[in-house]
Amino acid sequence: MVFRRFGERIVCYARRKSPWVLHLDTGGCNGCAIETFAVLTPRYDIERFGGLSKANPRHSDVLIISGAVTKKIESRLGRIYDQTPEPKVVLAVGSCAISKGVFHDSYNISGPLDRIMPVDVYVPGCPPKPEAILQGLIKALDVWREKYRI
Amino acid sequence: MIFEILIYPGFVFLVLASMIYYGILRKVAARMQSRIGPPIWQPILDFIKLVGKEDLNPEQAKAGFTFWPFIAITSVLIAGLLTPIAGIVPLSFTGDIVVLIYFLAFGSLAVYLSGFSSSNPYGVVGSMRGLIQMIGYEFPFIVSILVPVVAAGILSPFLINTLQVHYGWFGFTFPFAAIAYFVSILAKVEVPPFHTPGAHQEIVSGYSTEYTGTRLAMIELAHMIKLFVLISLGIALFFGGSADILMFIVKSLVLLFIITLARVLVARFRIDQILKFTWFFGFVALIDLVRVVLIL
Amino acid sequence: MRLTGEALKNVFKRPFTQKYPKVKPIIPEGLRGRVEHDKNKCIYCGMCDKYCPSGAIEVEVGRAWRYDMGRCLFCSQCEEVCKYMVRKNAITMVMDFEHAERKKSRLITIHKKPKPEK
Amino acid sequence: MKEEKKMEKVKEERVTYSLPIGPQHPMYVEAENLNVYLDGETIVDVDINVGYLHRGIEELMQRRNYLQNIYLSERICGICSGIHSMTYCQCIENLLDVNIPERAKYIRTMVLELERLHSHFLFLGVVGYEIGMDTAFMYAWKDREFSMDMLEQVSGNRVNYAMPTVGGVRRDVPNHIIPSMLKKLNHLEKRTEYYRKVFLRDRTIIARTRGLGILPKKDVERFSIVGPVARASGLKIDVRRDTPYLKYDDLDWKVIVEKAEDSQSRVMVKVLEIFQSIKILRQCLKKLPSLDREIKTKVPLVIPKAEAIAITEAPRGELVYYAMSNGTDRPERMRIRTPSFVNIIYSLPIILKEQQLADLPAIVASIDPCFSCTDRMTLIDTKSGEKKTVDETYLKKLGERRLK
Ligand code: SF4
Ligand code: SF4
Ligand code: SF4
Ligand code: SF4
Ligand code: SF4
Ligand code: SF4
Ligand code: SF4
Ligand code: SF4
Repeated sequence: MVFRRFGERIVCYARRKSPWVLHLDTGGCNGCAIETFAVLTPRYDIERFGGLSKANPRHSDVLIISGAVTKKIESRLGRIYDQTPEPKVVLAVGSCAISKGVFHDSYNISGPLDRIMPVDVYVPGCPPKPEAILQGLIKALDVWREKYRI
Repeated sequence: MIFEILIYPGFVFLVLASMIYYGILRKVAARMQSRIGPPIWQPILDFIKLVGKEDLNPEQAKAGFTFWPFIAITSVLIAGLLTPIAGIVPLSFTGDIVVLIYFLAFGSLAVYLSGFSSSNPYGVVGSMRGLIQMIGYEFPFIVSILVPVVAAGILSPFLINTLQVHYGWFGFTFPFAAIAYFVSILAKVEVPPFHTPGAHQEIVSGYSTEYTGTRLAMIELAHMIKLFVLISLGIALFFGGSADILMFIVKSLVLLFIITLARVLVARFRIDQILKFTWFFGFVALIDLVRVVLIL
Repeated sequence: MRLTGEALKNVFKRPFTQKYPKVKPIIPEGLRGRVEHDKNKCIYCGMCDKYCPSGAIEVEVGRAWRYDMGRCLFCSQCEEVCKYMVRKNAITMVMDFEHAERKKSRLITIHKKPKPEK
Repeated sequence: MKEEKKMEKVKEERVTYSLPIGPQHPMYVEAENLNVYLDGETIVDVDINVGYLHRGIEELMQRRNYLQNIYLSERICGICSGIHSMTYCQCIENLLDVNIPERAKYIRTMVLELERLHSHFLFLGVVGYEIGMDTAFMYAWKDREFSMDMLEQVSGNRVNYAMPTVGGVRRDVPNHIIPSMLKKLNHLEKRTEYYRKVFLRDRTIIARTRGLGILPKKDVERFSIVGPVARASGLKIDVRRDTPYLKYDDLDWKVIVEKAEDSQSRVMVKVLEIFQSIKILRQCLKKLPSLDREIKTKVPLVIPKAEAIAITEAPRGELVYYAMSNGTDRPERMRIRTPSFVNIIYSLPIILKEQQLADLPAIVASIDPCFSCTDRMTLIDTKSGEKKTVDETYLKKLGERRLK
């Protein structure tokens, strides 16, 4: 029992120290996509938190989703969510993903993101600065601690 | 004996050391790219995390999807037991260098078979590329290993190691073979320019595309152990051998640094370019082999 | 292999990375961070609502002002409108950027028109 | 026709399997779908399936007023957002027939060139990334941060600058930031020289770019491909020189043309254009302090019935905005023709044919695909090539009248 708890703690710690991210743009302006990409680069360097960009839903733990969800990509998005193994967190980056942003009255948008999948952290901004995305990520990792610690 | 096989320099040591080495590689690579990079124990954290994750079974997966990763890790671990690390080999018998070559090759093969068994198009393409690449690198690998073996006239890497410690570096006597061996290390552990089977930008994650959780952890770990084993084998066969831990650490870190440089500095080869490149080095190594045979 | 020199130099140089959560980045002057609304200066005329490109601001004319940061584009059009068209200066852009929240509702600000003091 | 049928049949026989790339794929950040038909590792054909990012922007524009549309047009795309909003504003100014202050012109030119800088550095990084050389990606994006810093300094945001407004610009560039910007430009120039050498000489990069993805000049002309992609095939077109807007005819710079028609020349065009951008920026910054402080002319927000067009050179080629007003504060019709659409739809099948799958990312990256603005127009009938040319000359005539 004690060992089990201890083991769980270690796994939980490791999880928070090794977030592999998947980023997907679901029909925004690309601005958030670029800023999320910038998070990988030397100035922001997500790898110092152990993060890696995996681009493969089966390998990732954190889904960073930007863009107002278009009708065409909606079903794909659901599939990507299902393909990601538990435990996972979802970050909605940018006002498009949070509430459809400028595209709120468009005919081809079926978002916002939280209609399609549960979202854990909202990062407003259009686009948010890379620092803000990092802050969102750090917050999301704290979500983990609460959600999966027994 | 049990202690040697399980703890030092056996399984546990192998696993931890290879993870740390891989972590150092990642850290140094990050520094070369002007980033801070992960802590050097990052692969351990990754491994624990992956083990604690959900295992997804794709519908289209074929038989073997579950066990190939474990076979891969087992065979590279056994290969590790046959390799002299800092002058100690937990398992040693005559003829073990041949067995070692087979186990290393089988470790790679099992990884590629796991890609085939996942039936994912990316996985299949990745594995196919892996197999083609294998045709490329096994040739220089085997030829270059044969050079010190024939020169010393013994099959045990442990004895070659000791021989080198006393009589000087085989790397100096047979520079071509040493270079070919180094190139085949790069190809075997899929460090750039040979990271074609897992080419991120073309085929997502190659053979490991469908893998999650523990099985993915096994594939990644097999990869790291392979790197460590090949470095130690290289030291034992070419780079002066290692009688004590300090010498081993220094030599292996220098080798690791050069591998990191390759990882950072070059672009990916196409599969046909890989074949040309590796076979070129295979023939380069043959020069040394011919020399050895003629001299003897 | 042309990058060799640069890579080797970088190993011994300080990394370019900002240590973000510990060290806050230098923010250039005039960064458009977030809309701040002064409920006493505002006359609840609804001009900012009319010109907001994304509908992040909704004004119940004469009664209440509602701002949804999750929809805002941080374009400062509302600031401009309030400043130059209405001449009230009730909206300013604040220079902070760390807005990540766990609950969507926390991104919304609602200001009711204060009761006139007698 | 018979020939085509035969081709079709040959193709069918050769294709051993098809590989879907996207909509979620590491090759590009945007969601897009390429269906690649392969014979072993050789590409036989590609199908491009766009539309994942379609947001109906032109329709949305008809429902918003002219000021709101600035920010909407900016969000057609986050990479060259500046050029979109500037062209939009220019188009509306043409509708109104107003002239903007000199200082505003300089500031707009400056922001556009800064954007070209950041966009080209981004491109260099992406090419490095696609050929499997992460370090080149890291270095290019590290230096890109300097241009992002400048943009942030000037406009207050890193992406989506919200700089122009109808009748001028919204923010002034204060004199005290000019020295620090010049310093950053010097640094960038040094770095660009370095990248020029790297992309020209590095053996592994050459192996993956030189002689690959050939786009012949005659195909460029036939499909009216624009921008750096066309210039890399030896066609000397640049809207900045052909129909100058803003201050481009007063400034000293030149059009970069490369003749090799392959991936590497497309990269080199962009590298050399960075030098030109830096040159233009220096001239702007030098000129700026001596100009009048006025940055905006007053414009009415209700626009009488008219039609207008604006043509500009986006980092990736010619961008056309067409607007029609109807006497209210909303446009009756907006139409946008973006560079990436032609560049992607027409050139991808040509340059990918008979190449290796392993070269696909590098080749695709070399035409700098970005789908945000492409997807806005997936409903257009692409077959009516003839009609389009007619349209264009007509529009050009209209535009020249307006631009004069
Ligand atoms: S939130 Fe803004 S920057 Fe991000 S994708 Fe949407 S429109 Fe673009
Ligand atoms: S325009 Fe200014 S005064 Fe009018 S409602 Fe908006 S904030 Fe208040
Ligand atoms: S900053 Fe722009 S989007 Fe945000 S509330 Fe103001 S006008 Fe609306
Ligand atoms: S005077 Fe100004 S604030 Fe008042 S209603 Fe007219 S436009 Fe609005
Ligand atoms: S491109 Fe045409 S169909 Fe598509 S949104 Fe615009 S107006 Fe509508
Ligand atoms: S050409 Fe590319 S970068 Fe420019 S607006 Fe279009 S999608 Fe964006
Ligand atoms: S072409 Fe017609 S059917 Fe198709 S999307 Fe447009 S309006 Fe709908
Ligand atoms: S060219 Fe023809 S089909 Fe295309 S937008 Fe114009 S009128 Fe419509």
